[in-house]
Amino acid sequence: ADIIVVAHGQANDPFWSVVKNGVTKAGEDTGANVEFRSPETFDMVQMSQLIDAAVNQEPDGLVVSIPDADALGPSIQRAVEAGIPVISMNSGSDVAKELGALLHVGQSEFDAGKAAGEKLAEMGGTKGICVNQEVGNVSLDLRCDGFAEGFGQEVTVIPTMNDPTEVQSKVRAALESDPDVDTVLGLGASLVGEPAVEAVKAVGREDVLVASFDLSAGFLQSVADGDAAFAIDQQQFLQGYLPVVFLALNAEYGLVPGGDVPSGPNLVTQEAAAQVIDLSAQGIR
Amino acid sequence: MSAENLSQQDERIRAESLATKLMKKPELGAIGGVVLVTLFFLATADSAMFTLSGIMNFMTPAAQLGILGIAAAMLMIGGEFDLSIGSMVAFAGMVFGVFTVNLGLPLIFAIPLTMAFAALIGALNGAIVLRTGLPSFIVTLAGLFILRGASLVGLKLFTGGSTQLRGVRDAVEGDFLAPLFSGDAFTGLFGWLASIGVIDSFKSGAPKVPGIPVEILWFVVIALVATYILVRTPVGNWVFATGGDTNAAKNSGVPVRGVKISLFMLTACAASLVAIITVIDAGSTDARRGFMKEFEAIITAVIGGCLLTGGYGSAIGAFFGAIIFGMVTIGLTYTDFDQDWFQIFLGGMLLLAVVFNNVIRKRVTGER
Amino acid sequence: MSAENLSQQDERIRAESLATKLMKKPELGAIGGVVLVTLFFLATADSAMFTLSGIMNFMTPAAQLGILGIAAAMLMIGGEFDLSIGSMVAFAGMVFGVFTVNLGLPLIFAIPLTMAFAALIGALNGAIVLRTGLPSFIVTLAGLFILRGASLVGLKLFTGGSTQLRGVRDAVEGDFLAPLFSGDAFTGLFGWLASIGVIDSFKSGAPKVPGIPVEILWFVVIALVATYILVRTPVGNWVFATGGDTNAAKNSGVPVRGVKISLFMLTACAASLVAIITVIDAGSTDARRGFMKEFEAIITAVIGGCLLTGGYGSAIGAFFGAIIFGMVTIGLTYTDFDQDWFQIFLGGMLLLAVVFNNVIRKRVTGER
Amino acid sequence: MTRPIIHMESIKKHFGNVIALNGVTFDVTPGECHCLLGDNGAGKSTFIKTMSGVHKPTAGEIFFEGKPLSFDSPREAMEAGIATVFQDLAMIPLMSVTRNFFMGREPTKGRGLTKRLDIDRANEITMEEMRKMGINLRAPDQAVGTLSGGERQTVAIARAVYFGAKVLILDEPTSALGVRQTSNVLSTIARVREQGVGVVFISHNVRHAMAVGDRFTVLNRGQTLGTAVKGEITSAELQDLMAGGQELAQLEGSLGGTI
Amino acid sequence: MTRPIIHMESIKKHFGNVIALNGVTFDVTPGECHCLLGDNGAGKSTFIKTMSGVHKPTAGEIFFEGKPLSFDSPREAMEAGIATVFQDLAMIPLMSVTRNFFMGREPTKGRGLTKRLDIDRANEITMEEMRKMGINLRAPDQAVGTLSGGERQTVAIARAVYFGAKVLILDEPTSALGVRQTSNVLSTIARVREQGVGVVFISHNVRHAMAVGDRFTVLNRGQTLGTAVKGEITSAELQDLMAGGQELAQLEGSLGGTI
Ligand SMILES: Nc1ncnc2c1ncn2[C@@H]1O[C@H](COP(=O)(O)OP(=O)(O)OP(=O)(O)O)[C@@H](O)[C@H]1O
Ligand SMILES: Nc1ncnc2c1ncn2[C@@H]1O[C@H](COP(=O)(O)OP(=O)(O)OP(=O)(O)O)[C@@H](O)[C@H]1O
Ligand SMILES: [Mg+2]
Ligand SMILES: [Mg+2]
Repeated sequence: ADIIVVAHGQANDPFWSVVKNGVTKAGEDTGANVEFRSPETFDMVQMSQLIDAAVNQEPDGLVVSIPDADALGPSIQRAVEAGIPVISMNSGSDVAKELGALLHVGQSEFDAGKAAGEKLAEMGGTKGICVNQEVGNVSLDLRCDGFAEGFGQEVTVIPTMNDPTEVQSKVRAALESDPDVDTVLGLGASLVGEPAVEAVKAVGREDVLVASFDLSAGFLQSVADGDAAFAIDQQQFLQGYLPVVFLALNAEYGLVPGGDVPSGPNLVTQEAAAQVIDLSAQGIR
Repeated sequence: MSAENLSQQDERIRAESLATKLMKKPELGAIGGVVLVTLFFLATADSAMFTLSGIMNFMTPAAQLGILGIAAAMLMIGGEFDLSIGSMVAFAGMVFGVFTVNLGLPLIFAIPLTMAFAALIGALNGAIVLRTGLPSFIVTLAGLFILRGASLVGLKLFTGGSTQLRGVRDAVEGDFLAPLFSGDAFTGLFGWLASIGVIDSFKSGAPKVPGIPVEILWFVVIALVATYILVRTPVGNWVFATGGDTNAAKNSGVPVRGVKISLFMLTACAASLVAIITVIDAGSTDARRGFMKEFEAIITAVIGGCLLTGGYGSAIGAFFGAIIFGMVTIGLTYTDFDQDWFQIFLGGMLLLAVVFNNVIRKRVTGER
Repeated sequence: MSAENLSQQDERIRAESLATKLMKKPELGAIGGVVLVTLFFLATADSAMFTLSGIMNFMTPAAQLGILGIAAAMLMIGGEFDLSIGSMVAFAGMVFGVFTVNLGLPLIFAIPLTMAFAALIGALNGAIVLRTGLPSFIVTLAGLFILRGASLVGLKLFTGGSTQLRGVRDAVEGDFLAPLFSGDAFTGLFGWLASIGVIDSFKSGAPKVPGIPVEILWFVVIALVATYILVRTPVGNWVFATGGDTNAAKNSGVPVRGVKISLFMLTACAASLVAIITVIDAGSTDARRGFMKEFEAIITAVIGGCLLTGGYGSAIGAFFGAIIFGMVTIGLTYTDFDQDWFQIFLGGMLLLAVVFNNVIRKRVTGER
Repeated sequence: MTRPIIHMESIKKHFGNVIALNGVTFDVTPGECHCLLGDNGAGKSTFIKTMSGVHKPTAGEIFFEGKPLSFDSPREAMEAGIATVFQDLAMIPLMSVTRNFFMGREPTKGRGLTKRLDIDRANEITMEEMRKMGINLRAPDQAVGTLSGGERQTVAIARAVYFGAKVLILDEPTSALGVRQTSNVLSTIARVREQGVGVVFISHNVRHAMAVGDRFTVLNRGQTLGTAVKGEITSAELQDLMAGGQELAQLEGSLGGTI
Repeated sequence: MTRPIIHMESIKKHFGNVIALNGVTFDVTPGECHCLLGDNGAGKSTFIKTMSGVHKPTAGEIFFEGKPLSFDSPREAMEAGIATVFQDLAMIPLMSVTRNFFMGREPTKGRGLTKRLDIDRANEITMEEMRKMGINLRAPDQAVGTLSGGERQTVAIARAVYFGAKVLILDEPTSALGVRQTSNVLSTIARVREQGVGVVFISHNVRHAMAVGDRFTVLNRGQTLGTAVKGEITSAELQDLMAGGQELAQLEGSLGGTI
């Protein structure tokens, strides 16, 4: 079977590279011919064109992430009209059915942020910052919004560029200029989580809670060592793996699960961290 | 005056083949690259790529990029850069979204107002460049950040906190101007062609290609108009002169200030045209629209033969440059290459296409 | 020759104040901007920004950017661009990581090998530019994509699937060269200063600022060396000549090919120096390191007064340009402004700083 | 004497701390050729640039046809009827000869939206005007950057003459020209002068100046040394003045007085 | 006659479809000044550019001191002892006079890592050499772009003379110079020639050519019209040849034969 995956995150993004690894693994396991495609930046216009390109090749199944239902809707509907089974993953759980997708595998970004916020508030956080390395990327913005809602206290979004040194300096600046800040949530483990831990160390404030979305071996090590609170894992390997398997089975036997599959959120805390470090280093978690 | 009236034919000119004459034109320099890239994909890509729907599929992004690229090429010929056009796509998209969704204006007002807004900002860019004498690179770089930030702030303000503004498609539904800026043209024709089986259709009977996406028409028309202006009007001459040597142009009586400001307004308007088309098509806009497009527009112009130093280039070159870029970025999805290799491939193809142009041109014109 | 021996003092020269003489130097052009930005933050930012630790905090990213910016400035003076340095940071980081972690080489081999690798690619860039006669913009743009893609492919290959290669810190731990490329310098001095209370310390007694991050020292040293080379050596003269007018320089006997290739090698080496420092500091490297840094490096050089057309600029200018850029990006976090306004602010401050430089310079030198 | 077209009064021009002109007075009347002479660096080019709107004088007044006036741009000066051949020629190397020739004043045909460059007529005029000056161009679409030094200079002169209206300013127009082209340019000057145009002619060649000049003003180190009328001054005297009163190097072959 | 330093045999040079040189033969011996004359666009500059390594000839042979040779770059020609003043001067407007003067051949002091530009000596030499040519520079660090046309040309000449070794090629060196500077340049040519340097001198001024030339070669439309030795030819004949045998325009003031 030919299965094409179109995602909004790039192959060199640590999070999405794990999704891609899941896709590849599923291809190997099922014998399906899978392709992973993504635009070069968070670009909904280009992504819709990639979906169109996929539809033109008339694959046996199409997997898409849907961060912007308005922009991607027509292309997805075109796929459905063309008789291609579509499964959505990662984002878009609320619109998947409407657009004609068979089911959704993933986690709502907003809910994940909310779960993290609730946990951090419970751990004693009173004033938080949400470090966003790609402001305007709707799925990242939703994480911060969810965090603000779940946290229930004051939350400031700190926009940064894509550079760990700069992230570290900015987190330091935020902590130094406002001593009340006691909670840091990063939206990416290696790019934000790790430098944030360094920044907290540099200002000498052991009381600051650091949590981060997604996993990286370095950040998990910090969690295991007690330098960071937890990592929010949506087991994105599943988001790549399951839809491909489902579609492969669908192509072969016409099988399809009855409902959405929530892949997360799953908070990785100190106890669990050590076990997943190795898997993370291999790009599986 | 000497009484002689030498034969027009100079003995110091060798005969020149038609191929040479054509290749000397910068307009045609980029064609070699298009041919090379096409051949490459014919050999490696899924045959779906060169079906009608496949062609429309890669021409659509090429067209959107090309509209920016042609404007950027004209500005570059005039000796300046505009790094703010990518952000302008987001900003104009936001403004347009607010006009249509929040204020509920019909397109006949929303579009000219958006354009006017953009042109104003373009003129401001130009005025700052001229007034301060700073390089436009740095002035429009500030514009890049400011407009991107303003889009974010504006979107949050008008949507009540989100960075995405939705509902544009509904808002413009049924507007008599909408078909000019969204969807496909010649749908009737294509439906008929499908019904008689000339073009492919889905199982449902709908044609696979419902029509020509309007941006492709805009792209072609803009390329033709820009070429006409550059090659056949006094203004075109002024653009070349201004970019070739601002001082010499000014001393020869070219109104360089006017030329530069108009060009900045032009790029801003091109950006807002792309914004309007993509926003209506997508039905939504967000704060990252047009990210890095300024860069891609410049790439397009350079692939098409424009000199970064100004004074040389063509709109048709940028036209082919955009097609090369669009074909390479979308083409990979039709091949079996792993996505991880995408960037290596993109870089390699760009370089190959440009080197190829160059080799062909030198071979044909006999330059050393 | 005429017997006259006119008084050296020409009656057609007016006296010139020291300020004028200084401001005429491009080296000092960017100082005005630094002063302006400093004043702005003194007025608006939390006082923590200008404590010792606050200064180190914004100087660290400024230093990393500045190392690239100075190299980019030299290349720009020589008339070329290198858009591949950002990707080169990722690529050299990957190569360095593989040498230290996978192959377990000590730094004394790993660093020169990484540099040699980078220099080779730089030389290749230069050779392609010279050989094909294409603009370096387009050649190194291909490099940007190719190196970025190669980092991804390489990282996945060497880590078995992850985009992050870790364990570098452990691998270089205890290496005698490590203190040169990571951590802080003068820690003893700072510890002593803290113990006598000259600088702040934590409750634990450790100084708040353990020392000067090594990248800042590299930054200062490179700025000085680059300035010396540009201003005081024949090679510097060749760089200016090559960028000012390649043809005239070649006709005057300047080895322009050698100059250009060396400059491309230099930018590649600067990128790999930054890669080595950041990789050891972070202990890991990933496929997105250095993203957009080529762009920021060019911005830095232009803020510092380099002309995009080549032949004019300075290393000290890029030095101050990097400090302005670092201060502005980090500074806003110290203020009470809404962070959504970050980009608007960044753009506005950049523009203001550069305009201010310009106004000051014109006022002082009396240019029209 | 008729009323001067342009009268420049005590013009000063400073560049930063360099004083290029320190009070120069000069005028040109219709139908005369007024030669501006002087040593290298005397300020001749700077002076005519203030006349043609390129520089704004630091001090001093300009009267155009009796009215005080200051040109804000070369375009304004051109529209007032001043055509200039600058020493650096003001040409764009990458553009074709025709496009340079008509730069800023392109001939058009059609009207409204179809108004466009009349490229055929432009080519024809260019070839014709160049031929009048003694240069047979190979093709009007050759890039100016590939022309020889003299061919390039001829384009600039032909352009100024073609568009010249009231005043024609020529800054060392014959410096790179061959004998035939030089004699054409000089006779062209004589011709337009007869048509009532005022000509300002800068040259280092005393013979050329004497051949067509009616009045001679000599600049030295940014100041006027004085103005002489034709017939009141000999070649040798003029040459002495131009050299700034300093003796000339001795040459074995000897140049017989005038260089 | 002594053996020529450079002998160029049947040189052809094409630019795309333009034939600039169509078989030119030329040589220069030590201690002579060989003038290259001809109409605008005859190919003089192109010819000397093939001599100084800028262009590679399309066909033809170059012998340097008897050995067949082809320079791959101007630097090689320079190292072989050929110094050239190009018609476009080959100077960088944004750089200072001194830096232009020594471009590519900078004087240094110190050794090893402390080897650096000897900027003081360079400044001194520049000022001194310029003064010898009759130009008193205001300051050696003035940008060349702000010099007057003649000042700029003088820098190029002074540079070539200062570094000149075996052959000195001057392409219309005096075109923008004042009378004093011209006489200095001509006497400089006479001086270096006496020192055994071979000089190639291009000029449109018959008087200048006659004053210093030993032999005269005239080019016309890319071909040699012939070579004459001093004394065998009169000014008027030479001028006729230079004009390509076409009659000159008539001037009311008349130029008395030679322009
Ligand atoms: N932009 C400038 N900045 C500084 N000095 C300048 C500038 N322009 C001209 N000068 C100086 O002003 C003086 C006069 O220059 P100008 O070009 O007017 O001389 P000129 O009489 O035309 O000489 P030539 O006969 O050599 O062309 C020169 O010494 C020159 O160095
Ligand atoms: N790069 C080039 N491409 C095309 N044609 C060229 C090029 N360079 C020179 N030519 C042509 O070759 C001919 C000879 O030019 P060259 O510069 O050698 O003339 P010249 O004898 O030096 O004339 P002048 O006395 O005016 O300086 C000219 O007609 C010119 O147009
Ligand atoms: Mg002058
Ligand atoms: Mg010549």
